[in-house]
Amino acid sequence: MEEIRIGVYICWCGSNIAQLIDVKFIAGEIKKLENVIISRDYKYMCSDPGQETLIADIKQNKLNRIVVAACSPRIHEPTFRKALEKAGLNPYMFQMANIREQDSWVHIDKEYATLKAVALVKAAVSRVKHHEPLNKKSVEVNSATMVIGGGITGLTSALEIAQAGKQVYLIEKSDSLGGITAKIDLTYPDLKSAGQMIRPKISQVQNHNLIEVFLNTILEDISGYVGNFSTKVRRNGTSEEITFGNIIVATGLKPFSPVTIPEYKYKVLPDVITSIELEKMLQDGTVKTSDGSKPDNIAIIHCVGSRNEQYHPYCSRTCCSTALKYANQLRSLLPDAHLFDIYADMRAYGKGCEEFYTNTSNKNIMFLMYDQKNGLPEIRKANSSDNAGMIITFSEKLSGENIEVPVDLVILMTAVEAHEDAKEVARLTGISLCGNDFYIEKHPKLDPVATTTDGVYIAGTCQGPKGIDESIVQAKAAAAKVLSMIAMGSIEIEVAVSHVNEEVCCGCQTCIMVCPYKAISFDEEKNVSVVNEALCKGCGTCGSTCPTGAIKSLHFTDIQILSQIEGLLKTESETI
Amino acid sequence: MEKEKPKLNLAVYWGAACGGCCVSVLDVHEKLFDVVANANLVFWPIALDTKYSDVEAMPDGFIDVTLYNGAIRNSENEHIAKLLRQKTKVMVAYGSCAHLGGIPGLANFHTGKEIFERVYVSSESTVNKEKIYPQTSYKIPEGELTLPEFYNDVRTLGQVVDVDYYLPGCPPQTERLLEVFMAIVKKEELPPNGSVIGATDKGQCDECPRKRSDNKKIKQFKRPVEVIDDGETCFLEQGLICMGPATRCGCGYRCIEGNSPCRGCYGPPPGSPDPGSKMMSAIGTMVGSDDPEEIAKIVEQIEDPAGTFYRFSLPAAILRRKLIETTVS
Amino acid sequence: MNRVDPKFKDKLKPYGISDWNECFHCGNCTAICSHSEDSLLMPRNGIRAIQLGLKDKIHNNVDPWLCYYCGDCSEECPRNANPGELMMALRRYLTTVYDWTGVSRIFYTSRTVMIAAFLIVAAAVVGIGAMYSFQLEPIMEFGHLFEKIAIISVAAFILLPNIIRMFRLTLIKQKIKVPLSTLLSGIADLVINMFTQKKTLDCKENRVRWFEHFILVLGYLLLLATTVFLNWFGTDNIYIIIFGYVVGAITFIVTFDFIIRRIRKKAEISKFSHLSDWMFVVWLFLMGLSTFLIRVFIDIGIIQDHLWLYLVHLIILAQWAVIIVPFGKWMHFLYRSFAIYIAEMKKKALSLKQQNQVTTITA
Amino acid sequence: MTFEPTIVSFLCNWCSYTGADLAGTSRIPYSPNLRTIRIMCSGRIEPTFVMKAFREGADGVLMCGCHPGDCHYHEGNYKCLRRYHLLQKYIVQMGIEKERMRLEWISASEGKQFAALADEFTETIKKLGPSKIKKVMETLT
Repeated sequence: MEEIRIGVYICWCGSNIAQLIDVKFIAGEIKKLENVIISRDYKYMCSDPGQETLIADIKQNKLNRIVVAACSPRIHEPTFRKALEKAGLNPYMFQMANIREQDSWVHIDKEYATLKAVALVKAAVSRVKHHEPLNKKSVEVNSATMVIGGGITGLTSALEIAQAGKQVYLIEKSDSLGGITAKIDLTYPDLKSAGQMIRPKISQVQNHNLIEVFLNTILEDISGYVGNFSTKVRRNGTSEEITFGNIIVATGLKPFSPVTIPEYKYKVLPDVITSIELEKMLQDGTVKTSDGSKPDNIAIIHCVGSRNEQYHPYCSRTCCSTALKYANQLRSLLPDAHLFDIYADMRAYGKGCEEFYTNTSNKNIMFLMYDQKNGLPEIRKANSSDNAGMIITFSEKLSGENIEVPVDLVILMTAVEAHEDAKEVARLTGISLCGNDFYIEKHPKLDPVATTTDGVYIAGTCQGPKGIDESIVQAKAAAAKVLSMIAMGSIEIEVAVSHVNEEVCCGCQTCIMVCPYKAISFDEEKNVSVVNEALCKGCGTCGSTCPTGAIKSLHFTDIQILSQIEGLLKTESETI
Repeated sequence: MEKEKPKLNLAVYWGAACGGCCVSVLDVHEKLFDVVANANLVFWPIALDTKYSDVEAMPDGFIDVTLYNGAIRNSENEHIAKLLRQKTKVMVAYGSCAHLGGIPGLANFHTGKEIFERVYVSSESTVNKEKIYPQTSYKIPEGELTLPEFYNDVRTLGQVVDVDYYLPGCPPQTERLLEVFMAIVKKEELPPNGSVIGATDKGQCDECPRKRSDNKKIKQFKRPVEVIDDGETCFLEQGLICMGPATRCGCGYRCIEGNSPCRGCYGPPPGSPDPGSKMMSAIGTMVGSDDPEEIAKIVEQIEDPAGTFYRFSLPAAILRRKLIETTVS
Repeated sequence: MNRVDPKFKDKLKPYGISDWNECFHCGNCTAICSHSEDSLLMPRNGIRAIQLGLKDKIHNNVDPWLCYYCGDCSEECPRNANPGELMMALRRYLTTVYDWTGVSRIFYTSRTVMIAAFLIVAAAVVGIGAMYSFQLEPIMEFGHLFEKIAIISVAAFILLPNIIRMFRLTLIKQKIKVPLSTLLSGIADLVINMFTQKKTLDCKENRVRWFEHFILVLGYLLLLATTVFLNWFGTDNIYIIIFGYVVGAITFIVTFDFIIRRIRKKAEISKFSHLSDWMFVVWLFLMGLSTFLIRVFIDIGIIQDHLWLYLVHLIILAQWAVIIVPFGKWMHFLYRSFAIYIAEMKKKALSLKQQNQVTTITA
Repeated sequence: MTFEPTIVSFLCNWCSYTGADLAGTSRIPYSPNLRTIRIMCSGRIEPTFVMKAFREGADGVLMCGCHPGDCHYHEGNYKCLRRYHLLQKYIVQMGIEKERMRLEWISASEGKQFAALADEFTETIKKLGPSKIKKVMETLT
């Protein structure tokens, strides 16, 4: 066996690490370890000069294992693996110690932080000794794409991809395309018809020979991996199987139901309606109260279910501008009505929206502010002497007064929620949800439409509340990502998979039961389990389940983890 | 002719053991002649009256093969193990106790003191009002009487001396002994030192006559008396804990053929960092529920996980004894 | 509980700025205002009350009177919402609220009526002149008598009832109980404030304006006294004559300066002029000037040939006494001083109440 | 000197490790006693690792995975949960306080919760005092 020669690099990350952690001390401590040939500290390891130092060291000193103590491996592990490859070393002969996110950024005491960093680096050194080279595998990319969701986002993605000459399968659960956009009258801030925007898109999609639309369809199962997915879809009771290389998830949003907010008496008072119900009225061209009369006083209440820990903590982002849109539309429809806009904060973000707010505020609309901390506005039925159908009472923040607003119609600007199917789709596609059931992107800034599952992209409101314009931006971005993947033709897949030692495996088949990807099958002839490496995603559950010890979770083997534990705990009783 | 070859010097010794291993040696029956034809039995307390002093008198490396059975429980076991190591070329840990600690190893759930207290004072059949315990030395007018020191921990042979080969089993299958013995005699190429011999690398399921599937979700763990065994289905799939998949082959399925689940005396296949944890992990995974409360309920049915998964191997485990306050002083 | 009234702000249009929307309540005006205190309607809070149409809140508060229009808020305002002028407009409005006759509301909201009233008064004076066959002596005698009657009746039928109304709205109706001793102890301050407007000095860089205003008030009141009670036009006392000249000159010189400023629109306070503001300064100027000129004409002995001058003076005087004083801007002289007094009383009443509460708890 | 325990934490890559990273990017301070080993899924955690950590001197062992239903690999966390119950019974048999071992769910968005958990678990272990396992295992008598 060749001699183990380890290079260890402690990154300062400017002052991010070095201001709390004594990087020189760590480098000195690590230098004392067996097999460590080089131990350095450097200002920015991820910088070009940092990587070049690493590469030069590997070549000059015949290093065959590298440890970098820096930020989270979730950020720069790929960077350093590439550097190893450049130096001619297998990229898996590498281990990172996270001394930034999980050390210098969260601790205060310099001594403890440094001791912890030493332990983490020792653990990495101890582990890397047992690393084995793994070889990348390349698979061809199926050029078809499945788009889940037939709203404006899904339609846009589908068209972008089909127009580039690639097959698209568009899956829609309901019986029609268009989603929420088809249900709204005008868009903001331009006050253009949403229908005129969505209808041509729907017909383009329906008539495109490269787009197959599946209406009334649900996904039963998705299997496979990036470049080679397959799914069973069920349409009108019959199941069919389709195969494709990439998935765009555009499951969209669901309006929040305000029945759970007692103050608003939605469904109790007939003239308390939601924004989507008003859209229907606006599409029909008449806004009336439940008894068919023209409302003289109309209130619009913002943040219904948004920015409130009890319902949804987040801002639904589109409601303020939508409310302003309603104010404009109502003003034109009912020039003499008194309009009250009861808001918590006016967040008319986005191009043209602040101007839209300014213009709207000149249209004789009374803007009233409430503070959710002081309770929500309360709607009650009015007395006969009130000269209005209902009374809204609340503490108006800017005047500091408890006030009453007489109204005949109340429009609740309901929050947007993740679609109820979001969880199921996340389970099927293997992507993650944030605390609010919206999908988590791979990186909020650097990779906003990709997910942690390769080949699965997210676009539109399933990722978080946003307007039509931003949804379309994401739809096109996701389509571009897919098209670039198709253009590459083939991709490298996860190699840190499970491996069955056929000399030891006795065929108990426990592993087959636990594999979430059906990647393990039973070879009757040899009486052993067999892992399909393309299907395996490397979770390691089979490795920890195998009673015989025949399954090795590559790159997370028993010996690697046990050595890491040993290294982690070797530092006891040491002090600076 | 074979006779021309010099005979091998063979020793068999028992440490903390039940004697079953020695009996398994006797079980060679008529093949004993083959053994005797090829070997001189120089030391075998169960059958021969050789004294320790005789062994001490032997030159180093005089014994070609020692089959040491039993764990290291007291100073005598340790002393003789070291003595035999000195006198022996090929040291074989024979049987589960020497291999992994075996049944005596379960004593590691207690301290030495606790065991003495139980055996010499509190056991139902004992009357010992003065609470007299065995002493390592006792002076009488005639001189000094000594007894070996009873250790707090049970250890495996490998934890005390270098072991060349491990021949597992409780007791080892006699056929395996013969195969190994004949291999040594015939000077066949032997596996590297430290290997397990007389057993395969595969788990018991490999040739298990019972039918298996991947359906190993267990809603209820049962004791053998609670199951009407159909004689065909995998024990695990019937809710019986069978150590089979985590135990080497070589025993000849003696238990399983007797319709009893494997108890794991042959020890784990190679590559297991701990003799019981892999099976524990597998059994845990088989619990057929996702609900924390139900899981806890099902797990409760496993009466004695440590004793089940480490029945033959506690001293060889990562946690090789129970943590008892008094042991740290 | 205050009920919002979306129509209310429309009612305020005739009193000044009509756009109440610009303000987005950043609070800069309140931060810079020297007179702003917690819970006062200064100026942001006042604007909010208008935006929401909280009528009672506006009626019940004297706060707008505490503003001296230094203009800092308007300069500071990032939205050019002009809070200073909004406060001014509120004062104009409140003037009509306190007026029991409702006449001032008509004058403030209708230019036509106001101009018509001016013309009618002028015609009446000319008519009276005709009655006396345009003889100087009896007309001057009548003029002198009219001055006395006007002062007494305006004070008795307009000023006093309106001040009582102001008290009723801002203190009595709100059930704020102020002990009599407290009420009395504040009177000295009330008088000082009325004649010195010393609170103006709390505003930044306002000394010149304060001085001008101070000597104008003094000049005007003394001119009034000199002409009405010392019979300036008829006296031979050289001291009185000279004194009259001095205070008369002060009156028209200072008001002339005010007029120039309103034309130039440099300072915030001079930028926006409501008709009532113009009327007030121009008429005060004309009064000072005409009074001054009459005495000059008397002294050089040509008054007999210039009866027209006295008639013009009498027209101005009559319009002043019948329209501007009881129903116009003149009242701010009283309302402002009483507002300070009322605000002080409210504050004291509140602190007394708190003290009582504390005592109850400790007892 | 006050007792500063050493705690080994096993965090799954997709939820808990990311959550711990989030605590970092949000600069939420917590006790420095936790030393993390990243695994891809809590389903990879085997009893062996926990035993090893105790054996090598850890005073506590924390395991974290995605919330039930949110596992990146569908249900690895459930497998971890099942083993955890069995393992807990085992370590109690081995004389180890069951409080020294914990399984908790931390999502990628729960940086705050992770920091709170780290502090709270460290407190628990501090109260239990140092673990004697390593010493006992190394003392042969």
